[in-house]
Amino acid sequence: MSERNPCNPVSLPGDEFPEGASVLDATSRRTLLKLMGASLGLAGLTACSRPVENILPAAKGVEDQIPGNPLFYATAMSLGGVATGLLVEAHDGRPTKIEGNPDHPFSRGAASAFHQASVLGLYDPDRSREVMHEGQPSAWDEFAAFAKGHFSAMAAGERLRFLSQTVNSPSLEAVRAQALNRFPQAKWIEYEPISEDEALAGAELAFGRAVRPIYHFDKADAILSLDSDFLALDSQTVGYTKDFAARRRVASEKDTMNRLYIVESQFSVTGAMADHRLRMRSGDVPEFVADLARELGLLPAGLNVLNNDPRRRWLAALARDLKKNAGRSLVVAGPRQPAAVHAAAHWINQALGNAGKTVTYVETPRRPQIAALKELAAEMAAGRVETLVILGGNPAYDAPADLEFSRFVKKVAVTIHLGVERNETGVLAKWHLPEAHYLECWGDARALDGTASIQQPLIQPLYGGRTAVETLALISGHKDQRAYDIVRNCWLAQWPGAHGEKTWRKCLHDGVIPLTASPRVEAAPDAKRIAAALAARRTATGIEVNFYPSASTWDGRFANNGWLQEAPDPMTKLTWDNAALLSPATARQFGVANGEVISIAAGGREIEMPVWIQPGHADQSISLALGYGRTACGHVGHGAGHDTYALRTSAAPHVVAGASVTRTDRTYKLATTQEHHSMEGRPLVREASLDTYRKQPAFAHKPDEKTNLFQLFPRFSYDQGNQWGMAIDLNACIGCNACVLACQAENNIPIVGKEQVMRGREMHWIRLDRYYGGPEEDPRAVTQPVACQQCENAPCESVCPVAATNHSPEGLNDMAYNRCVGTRYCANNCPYKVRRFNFLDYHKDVQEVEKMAFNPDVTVRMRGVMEKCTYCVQRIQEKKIQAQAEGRRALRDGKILTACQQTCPADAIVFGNINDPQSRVTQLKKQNRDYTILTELNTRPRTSYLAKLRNPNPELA
Amino acid sequence: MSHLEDSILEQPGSSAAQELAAYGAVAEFDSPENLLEAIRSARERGYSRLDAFTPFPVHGIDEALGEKRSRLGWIVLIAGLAGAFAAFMLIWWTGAVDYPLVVAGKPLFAFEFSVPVIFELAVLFASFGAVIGMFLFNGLPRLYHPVFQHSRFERATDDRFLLAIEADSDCFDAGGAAEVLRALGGEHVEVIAE
Amino acid sequence: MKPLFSKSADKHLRIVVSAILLTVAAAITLSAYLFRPERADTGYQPAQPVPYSHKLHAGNLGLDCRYCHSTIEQSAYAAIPPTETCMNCHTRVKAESPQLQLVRESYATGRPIPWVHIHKLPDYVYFNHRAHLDAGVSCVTCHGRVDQMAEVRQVKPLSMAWCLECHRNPAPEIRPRELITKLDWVPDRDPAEIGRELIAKNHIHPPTNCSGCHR
Amino acid sequence: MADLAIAQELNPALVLGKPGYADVTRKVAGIVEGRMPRVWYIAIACTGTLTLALAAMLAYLVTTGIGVWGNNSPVGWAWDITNFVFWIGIGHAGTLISAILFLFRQRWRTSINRFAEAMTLFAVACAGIFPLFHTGRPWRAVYWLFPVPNPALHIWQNFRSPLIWDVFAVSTYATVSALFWYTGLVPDLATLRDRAKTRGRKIVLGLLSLGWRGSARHWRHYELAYLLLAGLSTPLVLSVHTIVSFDFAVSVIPGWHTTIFPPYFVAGAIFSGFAMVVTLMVIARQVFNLKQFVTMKHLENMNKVMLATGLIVGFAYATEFFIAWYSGNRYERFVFLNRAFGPYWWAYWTMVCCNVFIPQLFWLKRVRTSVPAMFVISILINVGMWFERFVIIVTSLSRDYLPSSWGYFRPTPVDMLTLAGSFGLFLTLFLLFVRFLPMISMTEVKGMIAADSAHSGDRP
Repeated sequence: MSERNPCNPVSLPGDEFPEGASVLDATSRRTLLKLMGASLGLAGLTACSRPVENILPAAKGVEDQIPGNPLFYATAMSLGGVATGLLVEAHDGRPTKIEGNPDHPFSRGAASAFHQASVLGLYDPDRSREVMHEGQPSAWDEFAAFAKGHFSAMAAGERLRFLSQTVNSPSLEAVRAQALNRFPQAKWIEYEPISEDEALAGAELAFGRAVRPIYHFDKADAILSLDSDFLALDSQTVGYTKDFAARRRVASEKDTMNRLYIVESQFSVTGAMADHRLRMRSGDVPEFVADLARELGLLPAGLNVLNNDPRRRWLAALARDLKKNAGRSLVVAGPRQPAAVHAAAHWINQALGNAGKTVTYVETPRRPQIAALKELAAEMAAGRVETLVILGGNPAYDAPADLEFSRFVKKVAVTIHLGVERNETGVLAKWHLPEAHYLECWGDARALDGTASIQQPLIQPLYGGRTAVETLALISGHKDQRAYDIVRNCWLAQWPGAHGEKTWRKCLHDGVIPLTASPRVEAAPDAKRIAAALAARRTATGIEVNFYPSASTWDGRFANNGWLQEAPDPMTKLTWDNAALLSPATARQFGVANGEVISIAAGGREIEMPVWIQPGHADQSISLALGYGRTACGHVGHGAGHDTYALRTSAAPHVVAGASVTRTDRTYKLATTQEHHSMEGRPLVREASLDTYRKQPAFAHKPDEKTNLFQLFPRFSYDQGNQWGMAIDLNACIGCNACVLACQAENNIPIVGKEQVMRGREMHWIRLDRYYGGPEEDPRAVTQPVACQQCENAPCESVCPVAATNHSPEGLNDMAYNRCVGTRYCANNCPYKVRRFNFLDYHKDVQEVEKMAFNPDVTVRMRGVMEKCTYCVQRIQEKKIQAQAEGRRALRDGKILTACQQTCPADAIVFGNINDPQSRVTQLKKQNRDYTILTELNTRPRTSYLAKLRNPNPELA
Repeated sequence: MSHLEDSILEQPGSSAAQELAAYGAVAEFDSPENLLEAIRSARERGYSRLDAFTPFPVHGIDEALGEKRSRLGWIVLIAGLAGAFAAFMLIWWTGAVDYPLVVAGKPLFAFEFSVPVIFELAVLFASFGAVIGMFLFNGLPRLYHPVFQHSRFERATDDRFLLAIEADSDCFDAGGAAEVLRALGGEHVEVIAE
Repeated sequence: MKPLFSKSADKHLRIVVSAILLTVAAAITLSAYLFRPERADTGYQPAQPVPYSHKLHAGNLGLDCRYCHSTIEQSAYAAIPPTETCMNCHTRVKAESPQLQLVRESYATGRPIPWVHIHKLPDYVYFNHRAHLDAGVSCVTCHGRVDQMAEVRQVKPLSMAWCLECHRNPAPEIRPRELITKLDWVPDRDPAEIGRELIAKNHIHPPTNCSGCHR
Repeated sequence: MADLAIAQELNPALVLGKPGYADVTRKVAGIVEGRMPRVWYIAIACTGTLTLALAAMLAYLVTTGIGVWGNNSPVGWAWDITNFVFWIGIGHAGTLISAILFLFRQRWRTSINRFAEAMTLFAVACAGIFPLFHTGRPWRAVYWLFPVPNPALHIWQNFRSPLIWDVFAVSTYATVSALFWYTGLVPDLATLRDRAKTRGRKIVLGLLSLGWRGSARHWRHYELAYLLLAGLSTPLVLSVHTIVSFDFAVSVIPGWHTTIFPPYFVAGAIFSGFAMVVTLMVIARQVFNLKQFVTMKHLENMNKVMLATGLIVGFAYATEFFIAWYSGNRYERFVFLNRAFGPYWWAYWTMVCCNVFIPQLFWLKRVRTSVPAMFVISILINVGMWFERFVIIVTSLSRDYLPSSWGYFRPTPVDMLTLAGSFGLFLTLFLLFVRFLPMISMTEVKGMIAADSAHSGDRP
């Protein structure tokens, strides 16, 4: 964020640039070279006759823009109605890289995999490119004309309905109010498949009002997660991970760390981090909570389901631990759990005195969505809806199956769909309008606690898309109102007077609007109601099916994003697919193995899914990821995975009980990036309990491990100047894919597709090795990020016949793609297997517009050459040149951040100069948990790991 | 050359002109033993320049002809050393002088990793030395040679053994030489022109 | 038997063989000479859409390089100036000149002028103007006396070997920062000596490892 | 030639029925001068087709990428390098027979050495294809792998890399074998020249034989040159497979990083080389009726060599396991257990059966001297030796240090056609050889006959 700039080049009022001029201008320089360079280099005609190549400077210079130097703009991206503040890097007017905004309370510099990948979404060639009217290409003006006639004719709009995704934009709220003013009878429905309905209901039940809990994991010593994957899929932002990881970081054996208990059915990322994990069908969790309440004395000890159950001991210990840490403990309920569980969680937090300390509450405007959508569906079915305006979202695909949305939508005379892609809903709509991507348009958005940010665009809409705000304005009769003015006026209204403009610019610059967080509210739970609700629950028997968002496609909206599709699921390591996750025991029960297709029936509906056996999954339970099997999402996501919405009903949107499973004789190929899941007793991830660590602080080092091994030749000395190194804290790393995606975006890493992944040819420079330990039925899981270890005695270097890979004086293992002839000997001889080979021309199918996503500072590798992690050498060089220019010889520690380090929500990766005793990396490497893998090979890696710790409850140890 | 043969038959002791122009007298023998026998006696008779043409190397013929051991060995040795030196220079200069690059923390030049290439180039050069040297010593390639004129030369690469008393031997005269060869049991005796 | 070849055959053979060897040797030396970087890569002098003369502007009028190529000190790229820059003067000077027709059009329409790229490096090479100027490498080192060229042509090979020469022995090419755009500068003493002093003073260590230029 | 020098006990089994010099010429040269039997045309039609398939596959490979093969990460080398090592191995028998047996005065080499040398050349030619085409950018590798001065790039090879050693070793070996072969060929070419009927044939052979006239002075240098070449080729042939084995031995990969490799590889090479000689020899012997010169004695000796080298190879397998266990290195232990019982167990046991168990049959004289038996066994041995290379390369790579990166290699049809095609090329060259060049060294056989007769006194 060295140069953030308040004023935005492409937001200058009026269109001086013809549509897409900014695009042409942007592609002109490096990208053009890239395209030519690639082909030239391939043909190897460097010295022969030169093709004439033009340079196209902008006719008019753009203010503050120095060609070749990136600019950074603060903006925000919303996911499930929750915004995260971002900082976007733009090269010559094209956004290329997303970073977290350090000033944003729920980012603090970090960004998730979804955020990282969103930049590719911007350039998706399959995005909606034009207004469609009844399947025919049309134009905005035609729609405007239609809208004018259609809506002005409308009186109070009692047959007009608006359906939008969760609204978290103040300006949209304002315009909505305006619209509902114009059409007082109209109704506005919000729907997203991944909603917080149950949580809201739970709050309603507990407090009698809609409040949202804000957790403060940094203050919690003992945490109980009730089926909540709050570190990954159940949090739409990264703030919680930051807080949680802060309490996992341990400087020495004297330090303390938090303790995490989790009760869950599917083995989640959070589950992998837990110190104690109890696998249990999601449907049994309410019982568990009831018992916990009893154990804590909140409920009269009466009938106790877990009474004579091995889990009894676990429960008791947990209860004591929570009590012991009263005020410093925290109970978190997951979104798939029913209201009662949420209410109980509030109750327990209250009882333990956590409320106001580890958890606070804020007002939320949210209302249960599924109920509202059900109502709308009914009206549509009854033909009481004449005009349906769908602002974003894809109900035809992701609405509960029993509502038969796509059937009833045909009964609506006029459907208008605004969407970034012409998806399943778009093709059904009378009018489809291209929506602007969040990087293309002005807007504003609220974070989890209500903090608002301005969402500023980095580029002109590539396909002339418009925002919900603009469309709504157009509908309610204000033609040509530009989002920029709407948003700006909406905020300036709140800052009257002269300083309004100043505040506006400051907010643009900072990316957060101060004092916009929703006020805290004190709320007391109603014990009686909660107790009653808990008592009312009865555990359903039989097989249960539970639905969870996909780590790649979320609810399906990212299905066409190749980066995310190819990012292996953090736990299953599956790419390009979802599967029916079963525990080994359950798989045995049905007699099925990985890849065999089963048919799952529940509530009169049936789908067929391939099986994937997930060690540690609850028995008698099946987990299905949502967001696959899209039919109208573009060429990348088309046909990836199976649609699980077909099984999801408004009655049981999260957990379906009493499902039945039958085998089919079909099998289905699943592509995974990791075929072996045990460490085979090799000391790769070194792990110990906090106690062990205290007893033997050097546990990470086996006594026989020599770090100074004999070598034939005198050791090459690397004691001059900068010496780059990295330390990765396995205790903080949660194994989300943020670093993988960040690396992909920063280093122009291609996607290879499912078939190539099955052949084992994925190209990720950094991978997350996930190992299971312990019993197959109920294992522990650990993740280890592995990228090039930048060995000082690099085995890859000595075997390269053409010296294409060799060492820099700063200890980097350089890789000169243009020298590589592709013998693959280096990859064979790399003990860490971090080198990646371009077996085919993986950039062949990259379309022009996608090329705009390329980072111009990194060569696009051609077929037949080897590549690997470079410690982001382009960033190192850039900062060194800057420092030299600014007359500073020594680089300040932390000035250079590698892409993976910068985005890591857990701050697990630290890079820096190991020659500087003060640098953070040196400090970490000094710790007694620090170790390198395969030390005995005398490769002397520059990347080292800090051993993993668990903090089990002594009672259960 | 048939007319030549006739001339011999006509007038034993042919003219000086022919002798000057002659390569020598060539006779055919049917076995290595007879060939060796003939060589020995021919030399006893004082003919110093003899040569034999045989389908395979006849054992003991060098001694009989009084040839010294071939000096080819020296050529090969020198070539081999040259190869080794070239390899050493190549590795040392490219790696340690012209573009020093740190590779796997190993030294810029070390004998250890130079051995294979040094050895291979030594063998390569030495082999070329052996083959090229051999052909040069033998004055090959030589497409034309007088002895090819012998009417039955083709048998010399098949199953017969030719003996030539060359014109530049002491006390050579075509007629005499031919006579001697006949006397030694040689058949198809011919005096062959240069 | 009748000899296969005539007496003269060997003479002919020798002639033929030596002729072949000679031609091969000649071919190699010739191509090596013809395609040596100094020759093969230099001398590229395409016609530009607008007959802009550096000789006139930088030479006679003495405009500083940085007036147009304004980014060289802040950016890796020496940006070709936007049409705007030309029009700063040419709205008044030669405002009607037919030669400037294209410039005026571009300014009016906003459509860029298609200048032809001359000093082109392969795509995998990351040359950074800022870093070099900063170290005191003058424009003239790589671009030659542009101020004397009516039509710009490439005068240096810009090959890797050529870059390395300087990266290994930068002293002769290093000059005081303030003189980098003074193409006609003639040092009063041995330039290498000046270079060495500056190198020591400003800690200039040009990289010779791969990632110095290839990323 | 030199082995004439020692008038050792004549073994009549080396040449049958006391042929005269002329008989030798007539028989051997006759093959080249006469028409080829029908089967020859059928054979070359097939092998020619395979050769075209090879060309097609390589073209496809170069234009599309290594991805058309099954290679993956972690298995960066698979059939490509397996085939390379396999063919190089085959290429060892020739030089071995010509050089080492020559130095050891093994007279039985005489009538098979030309044959074996030719085979060496063709095998090396096949081997040479793979190191070039297994690279991702052969159009660069073709000259970047050699120290050709490049004024624009100004960067050199890395002489620490065994692959560069390979480049030098293999190209040297190819060159020296060719010289050796041609040198031996010159006198026979002269014989053919002098028997030639047509003018064109005369001219061509005349040029090829460089005007050889069998002068005593020539033979003097010639024999020494031949001796020296034999002396040079002997360490060379040992060095080549040693260096090939360095490709693996010098790496850090368990199952590769092994000091036993050089002797183990050389033994294996001789093993497979002899097997290939026998396979082809028994056919040629049958088709061209050479029983007179290639006697059972020759074949039996070769089978004995196979038995011996087979035992060495078997011993090497055992030693590997022992050392893996004895080293106490967990990765070493794993890799060998994985070979025998891991996903590639079938490859491993194929190798063991073909290379260790089956050759034991050669202990029996009946098997050793049965043409059909040795034909089958020799083929099986080459199957086994191909699998040996496959096992070493693929199983070691597929499961090395980090279990997360383990993978399984599956060949593609392109892999298979490429291998088949390389056999096509090999056999095509071979068929052309028997068609155009004397497959038995006439000079040497005559020399031997002379020596025999000198001993027994009766005239041929």
